[in-house]
Amino acid sequence: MAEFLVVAAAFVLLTVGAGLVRILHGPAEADRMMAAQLLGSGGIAVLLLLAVAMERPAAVDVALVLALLAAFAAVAFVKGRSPSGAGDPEA
Amino acid sequence: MTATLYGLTGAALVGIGLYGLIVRRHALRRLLAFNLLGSGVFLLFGAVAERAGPGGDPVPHAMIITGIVVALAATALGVALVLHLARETGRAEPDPPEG
Amino acid sequence: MRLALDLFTILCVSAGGVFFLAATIGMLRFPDTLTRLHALTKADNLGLGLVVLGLLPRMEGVAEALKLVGIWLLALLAAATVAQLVARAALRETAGQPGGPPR
Amino acid sequence: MPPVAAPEAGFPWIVLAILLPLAGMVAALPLGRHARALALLLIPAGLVVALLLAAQVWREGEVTYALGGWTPPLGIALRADGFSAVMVVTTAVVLLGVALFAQSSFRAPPGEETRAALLFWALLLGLWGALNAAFLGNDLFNLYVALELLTLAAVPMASLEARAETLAAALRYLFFALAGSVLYLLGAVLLYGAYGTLDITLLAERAGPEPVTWAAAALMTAGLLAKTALFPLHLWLPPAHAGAPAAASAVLSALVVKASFFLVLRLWFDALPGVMTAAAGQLLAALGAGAILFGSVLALHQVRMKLLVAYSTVAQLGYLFLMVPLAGGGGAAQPWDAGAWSGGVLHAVSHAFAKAAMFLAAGLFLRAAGHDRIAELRGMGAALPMVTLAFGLAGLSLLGLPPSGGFIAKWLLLTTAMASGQWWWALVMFAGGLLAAGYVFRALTPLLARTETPVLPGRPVPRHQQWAVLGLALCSVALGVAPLMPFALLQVGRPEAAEEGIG
Amino acid sequence: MTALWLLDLCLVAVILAVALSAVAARDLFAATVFFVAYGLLIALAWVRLDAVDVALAEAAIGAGLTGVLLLGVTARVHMEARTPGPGRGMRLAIGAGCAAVSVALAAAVLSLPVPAPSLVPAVEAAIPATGLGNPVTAVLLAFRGYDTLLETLVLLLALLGVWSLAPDRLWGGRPGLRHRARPEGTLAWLGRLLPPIGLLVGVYVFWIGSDQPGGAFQAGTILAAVWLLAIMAGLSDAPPVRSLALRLVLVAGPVVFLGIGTAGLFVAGAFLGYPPAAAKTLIVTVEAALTLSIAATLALLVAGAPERAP
Repeated sequence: MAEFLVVAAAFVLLTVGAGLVRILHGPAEADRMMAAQLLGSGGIAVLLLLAVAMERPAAVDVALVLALLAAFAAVAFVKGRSPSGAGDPEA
Repeated sequence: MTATLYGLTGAALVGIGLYGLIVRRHALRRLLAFNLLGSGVFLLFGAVAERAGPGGDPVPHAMIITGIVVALAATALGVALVLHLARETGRAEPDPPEG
Repeated sequence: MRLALDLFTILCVSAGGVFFLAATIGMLRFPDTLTRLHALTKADNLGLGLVVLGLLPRMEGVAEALKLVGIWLLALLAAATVAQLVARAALRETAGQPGGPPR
Repeated sequence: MPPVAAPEAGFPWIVLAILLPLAGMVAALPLGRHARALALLLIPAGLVVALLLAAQVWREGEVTYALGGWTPPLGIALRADGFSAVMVVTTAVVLLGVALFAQSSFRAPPGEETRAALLFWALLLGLWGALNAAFLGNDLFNLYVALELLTLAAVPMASLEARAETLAAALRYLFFALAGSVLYLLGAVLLYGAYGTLDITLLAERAGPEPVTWAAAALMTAGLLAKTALFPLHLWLPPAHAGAPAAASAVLSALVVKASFFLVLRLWFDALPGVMTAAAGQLLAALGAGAILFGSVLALHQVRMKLLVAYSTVAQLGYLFLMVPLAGGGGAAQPWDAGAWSGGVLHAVSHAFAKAAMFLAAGLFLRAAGHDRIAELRGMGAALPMVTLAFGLAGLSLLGLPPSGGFIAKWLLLTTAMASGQWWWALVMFAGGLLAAGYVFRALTPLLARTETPVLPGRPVPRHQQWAVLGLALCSVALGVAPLMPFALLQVGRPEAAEEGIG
Repeated sequence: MTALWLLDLCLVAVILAVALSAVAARDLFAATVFFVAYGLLIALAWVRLDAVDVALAEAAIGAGLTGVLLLGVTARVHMEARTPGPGRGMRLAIGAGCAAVSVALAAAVLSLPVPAPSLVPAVEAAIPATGLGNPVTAVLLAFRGYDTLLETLVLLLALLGVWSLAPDRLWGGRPGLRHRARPEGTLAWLGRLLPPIGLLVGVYVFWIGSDQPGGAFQAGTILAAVWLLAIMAGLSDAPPVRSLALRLVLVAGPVVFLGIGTAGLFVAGAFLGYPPAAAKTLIVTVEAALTLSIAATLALLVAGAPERAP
């Protein structure tokens, strides 16, 4: 079973890793941002799979932190693009 | 085996970071490169710790945490300097215009 | 019983992997920023959800299992808000360009 | 391993020497406008602690202290030998001079807190603590943290005036310093991987001449050289040091660059003795020679006084590295090692006093004249005779003319170069002395020029500032008159075999 | 297990590709996003290297702070470097030099001795005296507590350095700009929902730190991140730097650490020593104060220099 979970983790990692090509191509900054966002979700999945496969329950906590902070980079990004860098991004 | 693989990755990252730090002119790019370089060093240290056996050597782990936090502090100071330099001069490069 | 459990995990995790693949393909192949965004958030949340579902029976206690569900909920929350916010940013970024979002 | 109580009976002055400034830095923030008073209280106290530590080293020999009672390799040890004691005392004396100088320039109006006043004193205390931590640490990783502490105190000091050019200079300084620490850390990582410890004393027992050790030593040395601004990694120094307020320049140029130089010697002579090859020592000295010649020539061409003084730092740092092959870096112990060691360290100390005096003097000329263009400072000598005298006395030390600490230092290096048959370094020193004469006189000539009408300072220059400058310059001269005590102290912790070579 | 090898190879390949792209990408923004992705991947690598404590720190810093710090600033500075970098030939030469450094390091890694020297036995022998179960926390707070003390001072000095860039007339004012968001909008909603959860996670990570991976640095980083989120959502504001309360929070960790360390001089025979009976209580006390100070310091480091008049 552990073998399967690890292979699944490798598959997810390679898949979302391939998605990072979007960061290079863009064209919109939003596109680049979303590729990193996908990597975040994939990274959480990989961590959970590894936590079970390697029997490291503490790795779940790493996934928890990543999930908690998953939105932060994107929030900083939209904030940076809002008027004067501090205004309402939904205006 | 795992330790060696990540150790070699760390070695490669050091080269990549060093290249960026020397070649790039934009200060933010240099800060990114510095962080890559530092992260390569930490990874190498992690590989050294992992060689100690299952669970790894906790002493390097503690040192790496210290190093990561120090690098963050230095990056924050660097970013603040870049921001103010850009505000004063409109440029984000510390080098004189002719290079 | 164990076999059934293993089968459940394998099925869920594999399905989750397929959704991650779908999300990536969508992000790489779809024609414009907004559709890419749409495909991405839907697919990767389902992917993570299925992985979590497949791993749930393997957790050691209820607390651990709840933590896993919590992680998925947090990821859902992040994805939903990020999609909202980034979509607006994308609209603003491409607004000045005639002919819709660039390729 | 249960916690072991620290073995020594004496009072832990070594801990207090680090603690006092760092606790002061922490307290400065909530104290706000009282930070200056706190610093002015702590610096003399710190000098007393430094002297007591030096006395302890003098009486009892090397002092070590296992922090928390955890002995190395698990814990971290502090260690003070003669060299560290001398550097700690030097630091305290220079800081006392700088503090006397700065107490009126970084002073907030009563009841108010200003940015520059609070931050100058807080950064100064932090910088002082970092220096002492670097001089007294005996663990290579801990020294990395101390170096970062030093960098993060020094860089804001350099940009305290926050003008565009000082911001750019500070940013470049930051990049060099960060790259330097990372390379240093990389070498330390390799040493840990090879020997399982970063304690300097234990490494000296365990490390052998192997490729891993060479790689580590090369990386660490390169990193430290970047922080010391040794030619050809000196580009960051002149703008950073010249752009800072005078009191900050003095500290940066006199002390901060010495910390990484100190660690080069720690690494080569204490942590990895017998690992360095003779060729490596010659290479280091060759870079030093490059610094002497190149830095001096550039100093000769400067139009502004502060830049001239800064380039002279680049040159004078070169001498420090000449001592490496002369003091037996990469070879068997020789009778002249002790002489070269004393000469090198004495140079570091006398340059600290001289350079602090020169930067402060340059700052006063700048204040009095409103600019520091050398050619237009004509007649300033008559207006500020004490400051000009101090500048000249400090210049003596840079030239290596008697009576001055610089003279004894250079003479010791010169004689050991001849004794060891490395006459080419003697030639470099000779040429460096001539060039130094050139740039010191170039700065002095307009100051001493007689003008038709007496020049009056545009802004009054407080007496106490002039006294601080003169005091520091006199320290560098005094070292040439009474050098015997430091000589014997310096040998504490050095290999016994080398002692007979003094004199 | 060969499957793990496969995973390691994939992970290493993606890490190297992302690092190369972060250096090579033309666009500054793309390079920054690559770097954010890189931080995430490195957290995975730490799990594979059995360093979950480091993985937690890297995850919190990489996902929470570095992203906010760097992405926030890309919008505020010029994107392009105006000075030309070194020419093609020079770049090749530099690249060759850097590759040589990597090769030499790789050779050094391969030549490290077997069995590897380590301090694992020393830590195992000494950890009972601390009462802790997590060896990394024992190293950080007890065996090498002096490093940690200096590190907290590094953070404090960095913050002073950032503040030193404020114009004189704005000294004492609030850092950064006042952030705004529509009260009923998505961002404000997120800003109200996440901080309580983050507080919970932060306290949890701090609390388990004495026996499991976690501790003051990880917890402090998480708390800093959620505070920054509340600031960006316009729900909270950075306090003015002249505030005495703020300054006391900033120095609380170092002060408590220094105080207990000095007390060790008298009760445990050495500076930074703990009497074994009270070791765990004292360490947790120091950690609690450190968590608070680290959280405040890191958040303000990201917030930047004072930009609004007091």
